[in-house]
Amino acid sequence: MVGLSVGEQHFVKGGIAQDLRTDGRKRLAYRPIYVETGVIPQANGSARVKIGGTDVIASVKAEIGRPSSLQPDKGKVAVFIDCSPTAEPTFGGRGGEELSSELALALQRCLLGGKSGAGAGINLSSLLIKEGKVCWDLYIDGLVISSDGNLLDALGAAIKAALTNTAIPKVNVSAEVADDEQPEIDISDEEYLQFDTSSVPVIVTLTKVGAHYIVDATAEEESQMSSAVSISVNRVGHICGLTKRGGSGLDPSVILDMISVAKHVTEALMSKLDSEISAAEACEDES
Amino acid sequence: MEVDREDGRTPNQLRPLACSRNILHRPHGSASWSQGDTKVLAAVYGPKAGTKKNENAEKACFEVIWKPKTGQIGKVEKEYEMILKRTIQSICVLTVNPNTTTSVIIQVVHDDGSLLPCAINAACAALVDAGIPMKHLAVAICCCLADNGYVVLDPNKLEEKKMTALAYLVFPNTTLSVLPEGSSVAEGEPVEHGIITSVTHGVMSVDDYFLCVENGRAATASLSAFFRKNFQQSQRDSSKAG
Amino acid sequence: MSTEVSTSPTSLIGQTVVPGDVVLDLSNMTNQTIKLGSGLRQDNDAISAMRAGKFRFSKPNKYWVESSHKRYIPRPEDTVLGIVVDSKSDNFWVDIKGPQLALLPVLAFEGGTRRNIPKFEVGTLLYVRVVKTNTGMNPEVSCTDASGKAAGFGPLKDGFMFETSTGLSRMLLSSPTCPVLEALGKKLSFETAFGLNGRVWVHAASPRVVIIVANALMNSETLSGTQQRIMVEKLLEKISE
Amino acid sequence: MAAKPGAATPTYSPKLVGRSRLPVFKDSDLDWSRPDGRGFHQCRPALLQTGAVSSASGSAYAEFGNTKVIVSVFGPRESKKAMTYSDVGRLNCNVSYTTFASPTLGQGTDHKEYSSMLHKALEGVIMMETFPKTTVDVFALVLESGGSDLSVVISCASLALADAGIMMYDLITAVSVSCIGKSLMIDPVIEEEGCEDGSFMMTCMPSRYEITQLTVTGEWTTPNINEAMQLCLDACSKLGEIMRDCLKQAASPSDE
Amino acid sequence: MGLPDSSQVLSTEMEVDAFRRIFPLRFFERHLSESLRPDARPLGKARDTIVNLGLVSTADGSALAKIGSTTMLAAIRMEVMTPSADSPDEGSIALEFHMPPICSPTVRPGRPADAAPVISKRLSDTILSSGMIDLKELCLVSGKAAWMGYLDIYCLDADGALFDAALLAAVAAFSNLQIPVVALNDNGRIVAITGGKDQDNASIIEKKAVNKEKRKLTLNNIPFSLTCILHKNYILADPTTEEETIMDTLVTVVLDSSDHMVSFYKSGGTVLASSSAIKSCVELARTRAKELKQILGEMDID
Repeated sequence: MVGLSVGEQHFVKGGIAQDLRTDGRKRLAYRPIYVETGVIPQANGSARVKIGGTDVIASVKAEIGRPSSLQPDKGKVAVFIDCSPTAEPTFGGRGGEELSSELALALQRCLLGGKSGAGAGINLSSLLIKEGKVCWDLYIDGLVISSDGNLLDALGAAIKAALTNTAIPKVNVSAEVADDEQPEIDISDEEYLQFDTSSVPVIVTLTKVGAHYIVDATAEEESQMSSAVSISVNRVGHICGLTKRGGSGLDPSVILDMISVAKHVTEALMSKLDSEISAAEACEDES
Repeated sequence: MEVDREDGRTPNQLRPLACSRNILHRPHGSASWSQGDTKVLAAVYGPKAGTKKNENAEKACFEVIWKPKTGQIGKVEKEYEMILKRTIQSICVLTVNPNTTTSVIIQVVHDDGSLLPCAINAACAALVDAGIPMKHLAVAICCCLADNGYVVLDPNKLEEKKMTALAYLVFPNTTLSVLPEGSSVAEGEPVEHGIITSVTHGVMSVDDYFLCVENGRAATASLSAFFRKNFQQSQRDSSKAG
Repeated sequence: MSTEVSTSPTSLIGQTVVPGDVVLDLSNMTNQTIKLGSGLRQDNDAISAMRAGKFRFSKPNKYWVESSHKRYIPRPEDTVLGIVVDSKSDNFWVDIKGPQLALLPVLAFEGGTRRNIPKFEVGTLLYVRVVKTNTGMNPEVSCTDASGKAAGFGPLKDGFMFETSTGLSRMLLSSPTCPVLEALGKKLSFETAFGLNGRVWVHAASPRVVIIVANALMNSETLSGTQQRIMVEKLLEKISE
Repeated sequence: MAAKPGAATPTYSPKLVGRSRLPVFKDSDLDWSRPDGRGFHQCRPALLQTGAVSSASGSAYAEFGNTKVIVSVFGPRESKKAMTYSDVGRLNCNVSYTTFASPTLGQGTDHKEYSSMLHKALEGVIMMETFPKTTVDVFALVLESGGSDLSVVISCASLALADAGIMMYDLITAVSVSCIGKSLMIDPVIEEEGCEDGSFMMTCMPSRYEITQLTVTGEWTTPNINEAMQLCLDACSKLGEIMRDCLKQAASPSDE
Repeated sequence: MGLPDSSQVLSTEMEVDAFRRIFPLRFFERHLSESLRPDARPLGKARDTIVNLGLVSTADGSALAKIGSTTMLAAIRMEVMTPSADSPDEGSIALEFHMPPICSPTVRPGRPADAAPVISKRLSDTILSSGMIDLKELCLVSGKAAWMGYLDIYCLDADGALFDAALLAAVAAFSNLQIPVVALNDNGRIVAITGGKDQDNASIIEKKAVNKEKRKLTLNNIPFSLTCILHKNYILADPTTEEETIMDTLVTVVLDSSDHMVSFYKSGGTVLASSSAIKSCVELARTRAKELKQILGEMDID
């Protein structure tokens, strides 16, 4: 992590208290966001998101699979995150594993919704090809290339962009077969289906430093945090997921306050992301 | 004889024994031991410095690794490892080399019944070969109880399957002693008649168990003599020159 | 030699014993002081063997079990060949084939002071004397004799080292000179060092001689005196052809 | 000997697992009741007991309806050799399930996700600086899973820590709420969890009135969140009282 | 061991707890010479034993056995399998003994205890060879379907005599076992008949129920076990963990209800078992078996 001297620590904290952070931002201002889609041609969809010094790539790969016996009417989605040693030398070997699984878990919570499927960013039923027999398995891989704080928000945005970029081939299933046989499938290489990503939520992390909280914290600022709350909000303003990090406790009213601030921030962030993504998509189409 | 054995042995007759020591170059001690077609190789490394966690560092520790003829090790092998380890620990002098670990590796070459006793005998020979300080030797024998109540020693695999019950018994070897006869007696019987290890399979009456113990004990004399002869031979080989 | 197992022999001296055999009964020898060597342990009045080997007695009062092993258990005053495996500010760590590494204090050299600490690379072969073997501690070795003189101890340069059993090295060190050495010594000129831990070092002007000597020594373990002489003669004949 | 075919033979349970789900609750029928007959805002009766495992430094057993959990605390004891020096203590958590914990789950396994969540819930409340260089191990075994497993494990763990005499700022209590349709139900059972639209789990320090952990999944409106939080806070403080009583009871016989 | 004299001198002025830690063996031998153990038991007496049945609602049969502090939870789940060709009308039992990290300070997560697979093997050997269960009773449709009983035993608290407690829990779990009523459906699979709730199903299946009478297993020759410690000439029944670590010679005798020997297990240990010691152990086990039989009998009232 970032090693700061006592003087620097005071400077960071003091700046936040006065609503002027070290890089000149206000407490609730984001760093510039840069989105690029289609960065990995082999994947069904991919995107790269840079927020300041944080740089992540997300890719979506779709494979034909079998629905689980517990949920025969749904496809499956798995999220994996890899923290590359290029971001932080300590991520080498097994060092990044803990952070990776923590991020993957938080993203899974935000994207997949409740057990019944309510609030899911990805409609699992739309991944079904034939009940109990064939479905799409979606593998979402996130890669952290460079880390300067706020990884969860960046990954969330990258996955949203990658899903928008995703095209899944159309599949035709042969007619009825016996109960215990696998039907034949025919994957079309011309027709593609696009995902409806309007319901994919965006994630906002509010980091508490001193008595105030900030969005889009840099690594320096994160090192001074007492706790952080990540909230994912969808287009209609419903909360789809929430996780808290950091050991210290928070007063219930503070959390409620954070939630309402987060909702406010996401509105701006959502439209910003939307325009960035469509610009990136357009850019890719041209090239 | 009342019991007919497939290979024409009498009930108390063991299969031919064979043992050769110092057969492997790398280990500090090694031996191969066979009883009929059952054959086991044992290798000893150590003592090496240090003990594992959870082990008593004030004593010498042993670890046993069982390599089956084929396949992976399962629960049976784990149980054998534990029995061998505890048996070895009870016959070795643990206070001479404190805070050391000695590894015993058992490789099954062929299993035709009485595998565990065979492995214990092989391990014992290998430990002697490595010069590990021991209180005494251990001789192991398998006793089988046939349907008609007779006890059969050192069964092969076929006999093991047919038996109602069997007992693997380990005794101390018959030793030479300059002490006057009868001086090492505890509660009316010589100390060396005590059982080091006993593992049984199948249901039998308590009296039948004692019958097994008695028959098994009788066989230890010939096994002990075989051990002694084997050591004398190799001793002759190596120390003639001196 | 191949005495039948009888339950109560009168004396086992010179015989092969196996672990557990009771070799001495102290209750019969109350007014004697005896010294017990390796392979024996005391259990009240009974002295029993804990290794297999030949039970030996040497006048006036030493008893031990003679056996040959690949592993060495250090005993004070043994001379052994060690290999340096690490060097620290106060000690060298030396492998002497025992359960633990041995410590060689950097001052344990003739006239050793803080100013003239020798430098040994890892892998250096040393001829050393075992000083202390306390249980629970690493054994300590020294490059001086009891009076503090070098007396031939120290690093062995050049030459060839090979590992044998403790029995063979004891045989080679025995007096009168072992027949195989005698026979070789008549025809060839070479230098040797035997460690009781089963390591043997041979040095000669030409590698040829080193190889001949090393082979002859390794072959001699299981041979009688006469056999050894014949073996050496045959070997030398073959080489000179 | 009677050699068994072993576990290699494939087997199946005659009980139909997949289809025995609860009928989905409609918003319209308001008169349906919860599987165990509780009110929506009523917790299951909690049975708590300390000192369940004699060989541990501290332990506790918790039974909330069908959810049965044992937590053992070992230490503070020597850290693993590979660990470097640290002037604060370490906390090591592990949650595992028995093979028969739930009717659906095949085999008992370590639950990595719960292990790390238990760790996060506890680390803020333990005074780590009181046991430098050493580790406190908190191991939980879910004997039977009957819903709200993680919150029961967390509450039980804090009780076990108190039983072990590990210094803490406060007890930790954890409560979950499920959202099905428009209704919120506290302390859900496993059937309710299976068809919930959203889940909400909160751990808090009842005396300090602070939230240490909060996880929300599914879709929630702000008023729902407010309500759930209030429900949890109330339940937490009640649970805190029960835990306090349990500890007092355990301590009182020794005073006499 | 090596310092009997110093311990003697020190013991007069040392606190009992300190003496117990520093000279554990002396501490115990002092007790043994008075024929008493530190927990106030006579040498041959086992600790208080409690058995509770049917605690796990997700299992078909379960039991909790407690011997002193040693606690075992056993649960059986019944599943259906196709029997092997050489025994078409026999079911099967798969037994697993677990030592989760909660039970003892020596077990760490990720590294299973060495003792667990060994006890597991001994338990399944004992139960299968004792003939307590007739595997033929587990048959449903000859050659087609039979029960596979998954018996899992969890050690919740390890304080010595693990095998005894585990065996007791296993036996009690079998006595608690309620085999579900099942029927053969059209696809050749066995399905459970779930009470009266599913009305539409029940009427069809009523006539086809395969195992109406076979809801419980008949248990003959129930095995009971007692572990003893041999130390010098003393025999201590039902040892605690502390006693097991200080004195290392353990003997486990398993007798069945008709007084036959199912197992005599001793692996190593410094003390050799003489014939008289074996006889005493068997005698102690006999008394213990009667005690346990009574405890189990009280349970079986339902």
